[in-house]
Amino acid sequence: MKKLEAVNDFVVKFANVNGTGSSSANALFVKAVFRMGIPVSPRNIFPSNIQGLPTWYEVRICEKGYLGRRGGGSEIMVSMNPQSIAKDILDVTPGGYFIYDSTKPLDKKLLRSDIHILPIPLMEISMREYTDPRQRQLFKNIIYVGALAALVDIEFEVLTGLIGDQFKGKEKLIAPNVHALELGYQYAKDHFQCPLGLRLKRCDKVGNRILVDGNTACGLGAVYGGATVAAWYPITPSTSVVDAFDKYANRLRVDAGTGEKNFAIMQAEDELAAMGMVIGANWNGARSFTATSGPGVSLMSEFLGLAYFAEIPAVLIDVQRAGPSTGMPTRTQQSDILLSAYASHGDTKHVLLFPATPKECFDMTADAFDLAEQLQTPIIMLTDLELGMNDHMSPPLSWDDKRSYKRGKTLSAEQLDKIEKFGRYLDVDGDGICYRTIPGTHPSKGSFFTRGTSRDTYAVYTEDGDKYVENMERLVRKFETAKQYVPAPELYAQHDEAKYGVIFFGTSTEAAREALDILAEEGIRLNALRIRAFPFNKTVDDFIARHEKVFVIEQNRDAQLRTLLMAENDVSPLQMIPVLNFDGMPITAQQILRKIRGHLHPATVTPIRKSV
Amino acid sequence: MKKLEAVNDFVVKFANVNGTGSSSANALFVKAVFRMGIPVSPRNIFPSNIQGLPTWYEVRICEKGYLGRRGGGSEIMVSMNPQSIAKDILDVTPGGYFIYDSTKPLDKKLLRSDIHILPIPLMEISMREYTDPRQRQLFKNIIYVGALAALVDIEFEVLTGLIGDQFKGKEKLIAPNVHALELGYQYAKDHFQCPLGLRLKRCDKVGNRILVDGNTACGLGAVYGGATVAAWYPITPSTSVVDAFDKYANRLRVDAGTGEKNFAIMQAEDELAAMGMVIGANWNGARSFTATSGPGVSLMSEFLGLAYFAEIPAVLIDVQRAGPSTGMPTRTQQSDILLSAYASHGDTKHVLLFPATPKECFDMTADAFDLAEQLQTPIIMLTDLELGMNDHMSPPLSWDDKRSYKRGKTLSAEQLDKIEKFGRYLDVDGDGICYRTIPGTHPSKGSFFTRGTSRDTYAVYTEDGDKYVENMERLVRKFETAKQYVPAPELYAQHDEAKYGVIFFGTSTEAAREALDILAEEGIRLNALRIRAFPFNKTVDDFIARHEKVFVIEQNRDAQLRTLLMAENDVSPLQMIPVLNFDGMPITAQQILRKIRGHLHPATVTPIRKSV
Amino acid sequence: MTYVRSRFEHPSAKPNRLGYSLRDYEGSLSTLCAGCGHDSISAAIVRACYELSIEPHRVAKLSGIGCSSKTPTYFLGQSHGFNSVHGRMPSVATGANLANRDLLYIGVSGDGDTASIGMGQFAHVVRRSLNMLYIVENNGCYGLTKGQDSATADVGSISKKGSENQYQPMDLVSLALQLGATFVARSFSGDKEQLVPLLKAAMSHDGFAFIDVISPCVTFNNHKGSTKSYDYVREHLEATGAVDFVPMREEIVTSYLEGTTQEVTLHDGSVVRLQKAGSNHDPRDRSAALAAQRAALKDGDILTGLLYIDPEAEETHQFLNTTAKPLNSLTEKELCPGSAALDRINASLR
Amino acid sequence: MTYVRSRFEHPSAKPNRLGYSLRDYEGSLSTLCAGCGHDSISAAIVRACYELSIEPHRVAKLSGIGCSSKTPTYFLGQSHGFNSVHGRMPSVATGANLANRDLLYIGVSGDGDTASIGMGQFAHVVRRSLNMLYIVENNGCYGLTKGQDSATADVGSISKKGSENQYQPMDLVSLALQLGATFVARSFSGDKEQLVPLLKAAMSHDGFAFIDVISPCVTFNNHKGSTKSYDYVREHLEATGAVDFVPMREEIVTSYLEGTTQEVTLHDGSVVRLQKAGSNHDPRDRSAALAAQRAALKDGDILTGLLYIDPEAEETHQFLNTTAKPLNSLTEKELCPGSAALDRINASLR
Ligand SMILES: Cc1ncc(C[n+]2csc(CCOP(=O)(O)OP(=O)(O)O)c2C)c(N)n1
Ligand SMILES: Cc1ncc(C[n+]2csc(CCOP(=O)(O)OP(=O)(O)O)c2C)c(N)n1
Ligand code: SF4
Ligand code: SF4
Ligand SMILES: [Mg+2]
Ligand SMILES: [Mg+2]
Repeated sequence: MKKLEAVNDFVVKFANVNGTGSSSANALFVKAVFRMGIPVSPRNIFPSNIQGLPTWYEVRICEKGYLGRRGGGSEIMVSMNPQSIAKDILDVTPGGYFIYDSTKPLDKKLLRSDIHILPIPLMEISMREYTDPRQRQLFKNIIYVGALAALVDIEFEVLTGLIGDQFKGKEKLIAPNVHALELGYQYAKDHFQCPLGLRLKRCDKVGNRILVDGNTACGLGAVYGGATVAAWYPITPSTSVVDAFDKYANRLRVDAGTGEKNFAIMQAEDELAAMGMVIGANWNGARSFTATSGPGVSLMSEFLGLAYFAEIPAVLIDVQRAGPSTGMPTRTQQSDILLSAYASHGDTKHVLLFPATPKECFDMTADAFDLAEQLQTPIIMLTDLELGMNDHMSPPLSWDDKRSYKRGKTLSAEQLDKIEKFGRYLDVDGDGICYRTIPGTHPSKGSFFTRGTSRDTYAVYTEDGDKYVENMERLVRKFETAKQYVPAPELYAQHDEAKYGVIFFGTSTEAAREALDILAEEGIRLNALRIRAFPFNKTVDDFIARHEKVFVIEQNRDAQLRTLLMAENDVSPLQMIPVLNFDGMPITAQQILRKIRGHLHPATVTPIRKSV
Repeated sequence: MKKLEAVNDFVVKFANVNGTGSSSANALFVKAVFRMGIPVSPRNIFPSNIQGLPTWYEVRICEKGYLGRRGGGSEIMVSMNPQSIAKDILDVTPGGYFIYDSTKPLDKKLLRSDIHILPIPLMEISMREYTDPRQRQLFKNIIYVGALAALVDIEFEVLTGLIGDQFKGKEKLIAPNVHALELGYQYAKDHFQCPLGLRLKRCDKVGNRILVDGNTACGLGAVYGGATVAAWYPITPSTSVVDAFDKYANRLRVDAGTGEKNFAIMQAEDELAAMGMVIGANWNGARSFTATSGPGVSLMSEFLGLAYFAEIPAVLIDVQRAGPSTGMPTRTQQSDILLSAYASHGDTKHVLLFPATPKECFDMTADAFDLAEQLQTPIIMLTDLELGMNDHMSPPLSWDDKRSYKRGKTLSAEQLDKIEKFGRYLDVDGDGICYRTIPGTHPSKGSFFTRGTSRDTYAVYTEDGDKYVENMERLVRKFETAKQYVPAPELYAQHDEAKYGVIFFGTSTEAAREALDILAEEGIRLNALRIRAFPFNKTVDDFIARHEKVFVIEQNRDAQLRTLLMAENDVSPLQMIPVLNFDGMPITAQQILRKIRGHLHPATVTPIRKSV
Repeated sequence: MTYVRSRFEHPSAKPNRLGYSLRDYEGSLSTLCAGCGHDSISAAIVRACYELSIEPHRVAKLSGIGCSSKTPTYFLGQSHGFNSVHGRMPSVATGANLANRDLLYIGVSGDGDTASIGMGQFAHVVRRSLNMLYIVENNGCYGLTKGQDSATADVGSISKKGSENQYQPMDLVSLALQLGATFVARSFSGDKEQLVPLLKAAMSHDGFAFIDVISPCVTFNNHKGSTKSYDYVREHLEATGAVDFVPMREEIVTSYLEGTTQEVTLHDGSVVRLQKAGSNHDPRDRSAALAAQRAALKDGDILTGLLYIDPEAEETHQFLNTTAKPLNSLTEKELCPGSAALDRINASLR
Repeated sequence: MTYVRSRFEHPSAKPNRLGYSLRDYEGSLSTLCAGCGHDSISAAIVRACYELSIEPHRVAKLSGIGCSSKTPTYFLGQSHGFNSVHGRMPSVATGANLANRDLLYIGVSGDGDTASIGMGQFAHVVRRSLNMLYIVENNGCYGLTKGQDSATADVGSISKKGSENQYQPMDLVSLALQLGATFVARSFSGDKEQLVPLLKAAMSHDGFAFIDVISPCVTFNNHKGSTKSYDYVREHLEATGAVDFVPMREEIVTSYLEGTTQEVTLHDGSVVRLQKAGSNHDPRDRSAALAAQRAALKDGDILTGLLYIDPEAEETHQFLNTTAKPLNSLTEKELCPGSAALDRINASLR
């Protein structure tokens, strides 16, 4: 039978039961690959449930360094879940390997002749070795990692090294874990011909990169960006943003002597309250943020309109999940774009940021606080479950110690003393951004009344149409100004002859890069641009103008970014071809290729129902 | 000095103090003009406050029958408010008339030589005649109506007739009111040369039309449309919708014998709850609606997404006001379009209706209940303060007694008996609309679990990407189907040679009609289309395609309908020229003309700050 | 995920008065954690409906979002259910009830769903005294989002992460009493002998019936230091006295000693019998109930059982004076005033 | 619109300890209806701040939406104010307070703003015992939207339109007590002798201070049949006894007869002195306060005065253990851990 051969280029999938502690074992495997200098990208595919349902961990190993989801079947399946075994065995690519716990016999009907079945009596081994039921459960997982080490040739000392790091402080746990690894390793050596055709080989493609999830990076970005008030309400997949802020703030922001905290975290009663707190804190001069997901953004709509109109800074991190409504809470999507751009009634527009890597999650979160205070408006960062909850190889996080926080046009008592008459909504500089004051700054100057109703340049309530229009047009001016402040788009290799351009953003980036390289190898050269923020600046206009047609890659049904490009930059819809995937799984290079090829040579298109 | 001359074509403006009972007197004047067969359109310009602030009542009299706001100054100003007198006197067109209460002398500094000042000691007269302070206040208003009758030649018996109708049942109030009218009439006759150059003359341009506000018509539409559950939360300018439903339901829907009601009105604790109740009631088979304004729609966003995804009928009447946030609560705008079309996170789209007259408010409200049940989705009607809270001349309301309610695909117990296996989300007919069941219908068949999470065609929870996509694509199909159900656009005189088209909707209609006529007189012929619903059907595509350029007339800052046309119908932005007014006052023909002319002969454009 | 079916099920389950067996009241397999208190409550609901011989299709199940709010899928599979959005079940239930006053409405919520995001709607559905049974499956935490403290967490209770809650708990029982609920009880998922009769009494109550059931979260809030763990709750239970529900149809068999019991007769003639116990108070006295509850909280006791009942309670439809026929059954005939009436209205507008 | 300035103003107003005159505490002209109770409350706030010699710019005024919520424009013109959105003032106040613990936060709301749309946020700001003064200007209706019943309207109260309210009222005082507010009082806009000292005591209280002030809406709810009209309220007033507030600085001059008064000393050493009256209870006893309030409601009495105070109250910042310096005053120096720490974190992620 066919036997797959590959070095540093295959997919391993772990099928586990939710809540059985398999995740740390799987992470151990990934970290080992990572430490062998081999690019790796793991993905958790988990249910919206706490315990007992099937969950998968899909690990792509790719020396070429493509970190997007590859799609297709898996070359190696580690099947630890009787519930899903039938489905899982079908997922294996012909010639691939199916590892399962042979403590219970495998149902003959499930057998496939075109793949290699590798039985390992995991539970049996672990029952033999351990007495405590919890340990039996946990070590069973470590044992299969040991077996994999032998099967795909993981350097054993890398694994033991990882165990060492993991249990610093709890040294007595090291030995039993290493033992468990050896049990698996030994069993594989004894029963199978190791290594398999699919194997790992140390290389140097990782560099100084780190392995971290986007939400952790956001939390850290908030710590470094000077956030002092975090108000939130738990919701998947955003919860770990505030968890990370909590963890690192407690580590880095607590007075060693007094134990007093230089930050406040408030779990609100709901998302409306969370956004209200963020607005109240920013109004009062503290950098404050919240993190949520789609349903939360919907609930924050009214408050977002208030912050836009009353011009109060606010930072909102939306870790997007598959909507509408409760939708698929544990699947990924980029489908809150229109809601976020236009949130709230009346004429409103909000600044959006689109991070693509954990490093950008860190940088953009920190930047968001500067932007919010400079532009005096809400900044909404649109990340997603794929970026936020999965580990990604990312450039290391960095901070310039000379950097100081940009607090925008905020008047001090001294400045107020110099001012004749303070007008909160006076456009002194012509950039649409006015000067604000923080409560308590000055005994007799600079106080004003903040409101969601229309008011004149001195913040006095008015129903005068002219004054209202003047103010609304200034807000448009401010939004124009914002284009110079927000992160510029990233341009990729530009070929003068290219008729087609490709636009993508956020977590479509890796898949898009891969697709473009493949096309380039076929001699099809496309120009590419990655959008990093809204409002879009001139570079985006020029890029689109330069091309006959532009493919816009998104992970939603309605091509929301494309709509935004039309609405805001007067681009013709006919010029923009949507490339979409919205099944809740991260988009793949193959999906992108199929769509682009289909357009380039319509002949060869085969109508697709959906993703590989 | 110049003396304005005009018959049945001028503007009278009343400047009153909020909460002094002037409105009924002003309405009396308008009704009199109306009964003289002369087209009239009154507008209340009131503050967001209960008592004491300036309020204006602007009455346009126009034999030609243009009912939109004319704009410009007023030919006759009835100045009853010392607070605003300085502003009001400036509002008078040169050669026009300024009527004021001369009980207190007029500040000499305010005098203008280019207008006619008509002093009437109103308070003095009323003090002399009446003792009760409340009466003095009220009759003072009636007295100036009497004076106007003499000045502009209102048929006195029309006025007495109106008084008679108004006080049916309270006959003893008739005499004093008529007396008050006579006092004013006599005073004017004695002191001024009556009638003025500006006068009324009975004609026959009213026909069988009625004078009613849009909100009342909506309330009636809900009664006739079979609404049984109204859930709402008070907010200007939508409150009178439910007030009207309440009034007429109590008149027409109460069992004479038992006094039991065939309807339930629930004042909710907020808009989230109101929409929740509407969804619960519709889910349970009752026709239910709510009415609100912008802030309420923002708060309903999450629930609207649930109704879209779980496919539950709902009727929402959004009486738009000037946003963003609390904005100008007593001014008009059409600025909730994008919010309403895409309300909620994830990929969502909602059906919108755009009424332009009270009759359409009635018809579309009634239709909305059919549409909601046929399409199993929320129907959002976008009316506004101008249409909802002002009286308009409208074709009479009509109802076909043979009409029966279209309940859509709802299965009865009998039908369920015939069905093999019921699948709530099975697209049996291929139109994207599935069959639903109402709780309690059948002892053993048809029950299912409604949820906002993804589910298969049998309403069973699933996280399967293919099933999710299949469902989302069906919803797109359903939205396509909707195009055949929603009210078709209205086409106006079509000239084959016309290069330009004009698109408008809702309360821009009258002003647009007027502008088009004026252009036609100048020999500039434009084709026009009035949008009545979203999704837009083919007629709209064709209309736009037929023209080089299309002017899109809207009352918001960001040209929201234009955005929707691009996003949904792939129209090029460059083909659509925004014609906007968003100062909170209804758009005028002059504002439209200025913009269109400016485009047709760019030479002659004078840059404008804003409306006449 | 509990592979075993509801603990109460045994083949012996004979058909009830309507011929339905216990199984007819069950739902699909639970996907909750093995041992989750919520599953026991689902089982108790199944049992109560079975014993009351309720027609499954005449019940509507409503919930918000959370592990607790998932449970309506796990009972009464032949009833329509509505898993709405987080914290908003009360409004959806209100609309549903207005549409059809003839069904039995069972609302299931969690402490997060009700005491945090749902506090406003909870307070108002109580105020309207909607005719429904409102169950809070109270585990003092947000189970589905992995165990954060909820607003019912007690001061000093230690979360699984080890942090100590600082904020005073919202006692939903006291609040329901304060807000005027006409049937208020607290129970424990581990005590089916008490829970089943309480549910039966609540389902038979015309008006707003509230039951706060302490229901331990075995995964995130069942550890030492938690005041919502099985152990802690068992140690601090204090019952107001056994509850016994006697449907109108059955005549009373078991006899009690003079003066040891107290009986409350409901609209439909069925009887709630309470056995007197130490801490007993008159369940018709709201002030006494509030006082008893405050006293128990002071002593750190968990007072369970029927705390208050108003057998004469009025409900929303009486306030609104709506017709006896379900509004959702009315047709054009009853609802549309017709063109003649409209012409009269037109005339009045000229 | 009240053309006259706050009733309390008279030229005699001499500068206070800080040299501010009464006028320094006033705001812009009120646009409320002449005679609206809310204007009297604004005047009382002006007076209280003046007498306490509070620095105007160290006060932050917050409100929701409504006639009542407009009033912050009409007092303390030299303080920053925030007229937020309907029912959400508590969350905005919470954020503001977290940002700077050193200002005095005065929240003004209405019965609609708090008891209807704001019920959830109200309950939770109480639960967190945020250090603020929360005033509800309670007129039993929605003034700004023309007089619909609010959730505090009493059963049987007749609206201006003539309809009779069916739903039980939410008694915000009882709820605040139930939810753990550490300072709870009720007063009447017409009784400045009581209101001013109450406000002063509340402003001096560290923790959540709640005052529900019955404040008649002369335009929509001051007619016969309304239970929130000036006449009705005056007829049903029942005071817990006069309140007297003595700031720490002033020593106590007026002497009272033995046993006729009761004194509570606050954090800052100032003293709240209550003169005993008939219906008196120990204001440190929450249960007694709840009972007294229930009793009053039963008898249809409106119990005013200081109902409860906990002089040892703790507030949010203590729960959170935040630094004594206002968070909004911290800079990069205190807030940014710097690159070295980040490198260590990077290392831990390899
Ligand atoms: C608007 C919104 N915010 C947040 C969430 C995330 N969420 C799901 S369940 C839940 C809390 C559930 O707690 P509880 O009601 O106590 O139920 P339990 O899981 O403890 O039974 C939260 C916050 C959501 N689904 N919707
Ligand atoms: C979200 C939202 N819903 C509704 C309104 C309309 N509204 C303005 S004030 C108000 C009620 C005010 O009542 P209350 O708080 O008692 O203040 P009062 O005017 O009686 O002093 C309402 C419903 C609004 N502004 N925002
Ligand atoms: S997480 Fe807790 S509440 Fe949720 S199912 Fe598991 S045990 Fe029950
Ligand atoms: S309407 Fe009522 S509450 Fe509002 S200002 Fe007038 S009197 Fe006061
Ligand atoms: Mg819970
Ligand atoms: Mg009020």
